[in-house]
Amino acid sequence: MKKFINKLDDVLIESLSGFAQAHADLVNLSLNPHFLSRKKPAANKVALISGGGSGHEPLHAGYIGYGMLDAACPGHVFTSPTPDQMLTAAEHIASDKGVLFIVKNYAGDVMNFEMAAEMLSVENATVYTSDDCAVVNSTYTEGRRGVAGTVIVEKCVGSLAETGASLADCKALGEKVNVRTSSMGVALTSCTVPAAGRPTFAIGDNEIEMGVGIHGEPGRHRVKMQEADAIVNECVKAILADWQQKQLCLKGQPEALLLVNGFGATPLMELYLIYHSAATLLKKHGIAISRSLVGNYTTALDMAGASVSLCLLDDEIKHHWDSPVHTAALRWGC
Amino acid sequence: MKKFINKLDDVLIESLSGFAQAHADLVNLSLNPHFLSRKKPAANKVALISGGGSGHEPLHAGYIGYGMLDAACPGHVFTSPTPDQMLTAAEHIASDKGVLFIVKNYAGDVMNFEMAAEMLSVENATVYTSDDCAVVNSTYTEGRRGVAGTVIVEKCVGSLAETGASLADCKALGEKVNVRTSSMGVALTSCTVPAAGRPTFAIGDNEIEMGVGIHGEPGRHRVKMQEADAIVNECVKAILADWQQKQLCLKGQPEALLLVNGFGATPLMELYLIYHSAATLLKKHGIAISRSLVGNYTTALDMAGASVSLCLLDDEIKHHWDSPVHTAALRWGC
Amino acid sequence: MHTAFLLDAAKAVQKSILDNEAALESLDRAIGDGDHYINMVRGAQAIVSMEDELTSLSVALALNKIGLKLLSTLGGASGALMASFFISMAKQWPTAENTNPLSIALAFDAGVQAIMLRGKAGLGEKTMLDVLIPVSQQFKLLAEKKQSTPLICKAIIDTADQGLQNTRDLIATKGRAAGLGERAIGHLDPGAKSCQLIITAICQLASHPINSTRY
Amino acid sequence: MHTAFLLDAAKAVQKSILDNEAALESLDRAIGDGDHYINMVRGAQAIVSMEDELTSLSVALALNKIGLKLLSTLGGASGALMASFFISMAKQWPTAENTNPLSIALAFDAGVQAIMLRGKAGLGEKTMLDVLIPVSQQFKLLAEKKQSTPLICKAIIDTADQGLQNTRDLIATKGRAAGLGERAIGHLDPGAKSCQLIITAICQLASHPINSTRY
Ligand SMILES: Nc1ncnc2c1ncn2[C@@H]1O[C@H](COP(=O)(O)OP(=O)(O)O)[C@@H](O)[C@H]1O
Ligand SMILES: Nc1ncnc2c1ncn2[C@@H]1O[C@H](COP(=O)(O)OP(=O)(O)O)[C@@H](O)[C@H]1O
Ligand SMILES: [Mg+2]
Ligand SMILES: [Mg+2]
Ligand SMILES: [Mg+2]
Ligand SMILES: [Mg+2]
Repeated sequence: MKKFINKLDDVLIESLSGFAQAHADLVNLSLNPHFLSRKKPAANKVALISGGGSGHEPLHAGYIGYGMLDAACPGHVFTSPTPDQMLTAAEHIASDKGVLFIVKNYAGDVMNFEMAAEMLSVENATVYTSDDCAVVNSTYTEGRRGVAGTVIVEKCVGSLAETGASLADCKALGEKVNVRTSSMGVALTSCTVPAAGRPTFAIGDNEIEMGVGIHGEPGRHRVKMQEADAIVNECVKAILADWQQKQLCLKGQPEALLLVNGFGATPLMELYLIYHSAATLLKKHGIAISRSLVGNYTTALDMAGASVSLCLLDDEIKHHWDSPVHTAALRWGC
Repeated sequence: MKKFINKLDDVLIESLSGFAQAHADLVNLSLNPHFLSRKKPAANKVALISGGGSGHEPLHAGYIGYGMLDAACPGHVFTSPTPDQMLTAAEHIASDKGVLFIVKNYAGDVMNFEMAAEMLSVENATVYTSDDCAVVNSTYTEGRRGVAGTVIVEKCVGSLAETGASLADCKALGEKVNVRTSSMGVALTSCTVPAAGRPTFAIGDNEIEMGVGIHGEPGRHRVKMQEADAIVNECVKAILADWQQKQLCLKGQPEALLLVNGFGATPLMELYLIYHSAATLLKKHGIAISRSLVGNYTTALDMAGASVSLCLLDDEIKHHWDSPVHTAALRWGC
Repeated sequence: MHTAFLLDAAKAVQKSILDNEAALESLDRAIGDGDHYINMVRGAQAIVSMEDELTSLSVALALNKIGLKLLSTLGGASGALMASFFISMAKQWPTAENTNPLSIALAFDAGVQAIMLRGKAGLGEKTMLDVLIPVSQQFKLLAEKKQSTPLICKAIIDTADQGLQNTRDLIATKGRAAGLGERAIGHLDPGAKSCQLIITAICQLASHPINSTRY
Repeated sequence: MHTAFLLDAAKAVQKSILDNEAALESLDRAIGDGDHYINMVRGAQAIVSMEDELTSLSVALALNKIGLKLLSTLGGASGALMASFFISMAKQWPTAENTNPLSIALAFDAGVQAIMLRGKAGLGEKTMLDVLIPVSQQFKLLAEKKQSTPLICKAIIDTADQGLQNTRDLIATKGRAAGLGERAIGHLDPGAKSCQLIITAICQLASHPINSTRY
């Protein structure tokens, strides 16, 4: 394992400090318990708090700022944060509009956020993201993971919250965006958790893991390396099958947001090639791609691989996607 | 080699097409010869054209747009573009204010841009970037490479050009920013050129290449893997020694822009850790970091590694760095 | 039982976890995200380093402190669950005069119930509960039958091991492995493995003849 | 000399480059950026595929076409330089009646001069010029002495090889390897290697007895 680190125990705090220094205009870092919050807390709006294990950067701290999150609680690498982090963050930033937690659907995150929510005296609600359609049997809701689609949820709800909307409305929009978003990922290599010091999974020089999770969890199956078009085709098919299963109405010419997300070690050149492949396929399926995002937005440490996310748009979601946002990792319109 | 590609011959065109589709609001892709240019060409300004071998994405196409480049000419992977690309791009977008080429200082790029410049009837000039201080003996100007500092040059000159400034003034600012910027990189792994199919250089599990170039060219020396602080310390020392050699005045409290650039396979978490390490060191050296950029801005395909760039600021450079920019890879203020 | 036993137990558990690095790590790498060993080490370390503040406390207060500490240091699924276990067990912990195998078994069971509640899980879902539920039942049963501590400990160790082995052929329906379907089959559950290690370490300590007099 | 020879030469060069993949590639990986082999293959392929449009042209026009084609397909340092070589050589190419070894040698030299001008480089800088300059000198000298074509070809092959070998111990002061300082020592220059291969392939073709009648 070759990584830019000093002591294993300091990886997280040094990285967070670097982030907070580099974006001192946007965020504040609080320690013990650790959380990051907006430099200029917005009053009179629902406070959006997300968080999760570290190693998915820029998720979530990179999305703190105007039009998106109010705070983020980073856990250790791939380990959910602890309830005191969410509790303290919420108490720090909450207005009387309440707090909305945005939580990726993993047992650890769910339970730790749940405990924080139970302890919190401020009115609060939670949106669980579960866009990963790699897990075939969706009756096991536990197994349906929140992955890159979380960024779309955070962006849209962030926009709505900025208008002073109610907690219930924010939660409803978050759930709507989540349902309309499906994602599927593929790994070319494993990631390496720094403290573990070696790859999470072994994978052959000519193998790929279809449907991998953003922690290197095994996916649908292990297959031979293929052409990009074949890989993307499997992802797109899985996504469209998932849309069908979710009974998303695809009448007329559906409009979608296409997010091609790198897992950390895949160069932009390949991500754009994937985008080209996915957009070409989707066009054939009659879907119009009217919004796009390509880059490393929900990573898995140093994993080589990528995921494709597709969000079925409507006017409301488009409006909130397009509205101004000013964070470390997403910025437009201001 | 596992990469998201279809046919080797199509890598470039598919990736460019994906880029152009994903950023259809910003850029146009022209083929045969290949170049990308602004969707809405700005009239009555110096046209800024850059380009170079592909594999460094988002450099340069990712910097096309308001406040930065007017066009970019992508060559094959790690191979400079050909003169007809620059010529056609220039003829396509030039106003009578003339054309400024921004060229990374590599023999291939220099000669191909030079030939284009000779053939071009429009008034033109060229800024060569050469911020890489890994090459110790700077009397060999050929050896002094243009690396991540190129982004800073493109941003600042782009801002100035937007004001209608003259070709001479744009060139002067580009050269000023270039002189005031020094960079030093380090590789943990090699990159793999798709068509070559195997790593450009062999490197041990416990070795790193200090001073590596953005094409995987060997650097200063091969050393044992070290703590991040030690690696960053060598980079910072090299940069400050270079500043001294360039006789940059460091009286008072110098203010600088710190760019921590990933080479493609290094996660953001580690880049921020490097930022923290560099910022801490620079503070000890009495340098105030007042502008920051952390991310993959000048990559080397799938190389794991990073570079540190430091630009000595003054009011003019700060103004042009801060001014609005709207490109695929850099956006603020609009 | 005294708080001193708790601290010795914590050290024994820590040693057992450190000794089983390879096993714990490889299990969570196989069907999880590879952090379970690190989480367990961090948790054990946190408890052991509380020695000074714990020694003067009653067992119940110490258990509660441990739970709160785990809650804020562990993270992950196992963090929320194990913290809940300790906090709930502490609430049910018998007073000094009422301390006996059965009252301890009931407190233990309260902890296990808390895990079930928090994790919305039961037996056969390929989690730590596949060790904890049978152990708790066995513990209560033997304590009700007034069996000797060494005998109870031995039986619990066997039950824990059996529960652990049972996870091998299960499909997971809770936790991170729930996405794997058939691919989880053939792997032990990491959380079950660490519970088995913890229970075994504590039971070995408790059944050791020397301890009946020491604590 | 006829254009037909050019086309056969192009095919011979292409074959030689393909046959030397490992050597060309590893050299540019060692002291460059690893693309030189690919660039050369692309260039050779481009020329060979021009067969139809070239056959009907004079040698001079064909050489110019080749130069322009290389200019727009090769890229990289070698692209600009080799294109300049062909374009300048084409300008100096003798008319059919004036074609003899010396007039060809002078045209070749004009090409080499163009490379020196474009690359601002000379002998001893660890580039393709370490092959091209001595070859050009040798070519002119032997042609002035009116040596036979086979003898000239043989001498040129030796000179090219010697020039190539000389690059091994040089520090580069031009091109991508110029940043390497001492670390470039011990490696042949990739551009010098491909020039040596090209020259050798063409000379072997030209000196083959069958060709004196065929072209
Ligand atoms: N809902 C649940 N109920 C009981 N145990 C669970 C549940 N979810 C997860 N676990 C246990 O937690 C273990 C994983 O712990 P750990 O790796 O530390 O956390 P994470 O899964 O968050 O990375 C699993 O092996 C399983 O035994
Ligand atoms: N200034 C120069 N003069 C002559 N030859 C040069 C010069 N610069 C580079 N070369 C030649 O070009 C070769 C490299 O070609 P290639 O790998 O195709 O291009 P690049 O260096 O742009 O990747 C070098 O080995 C060297 O022989
Ligand atoms: Mg975890
Ligand atoms: Mg090159
Ligand atoms: Mg785990
Ligand atoms: Mg090269």
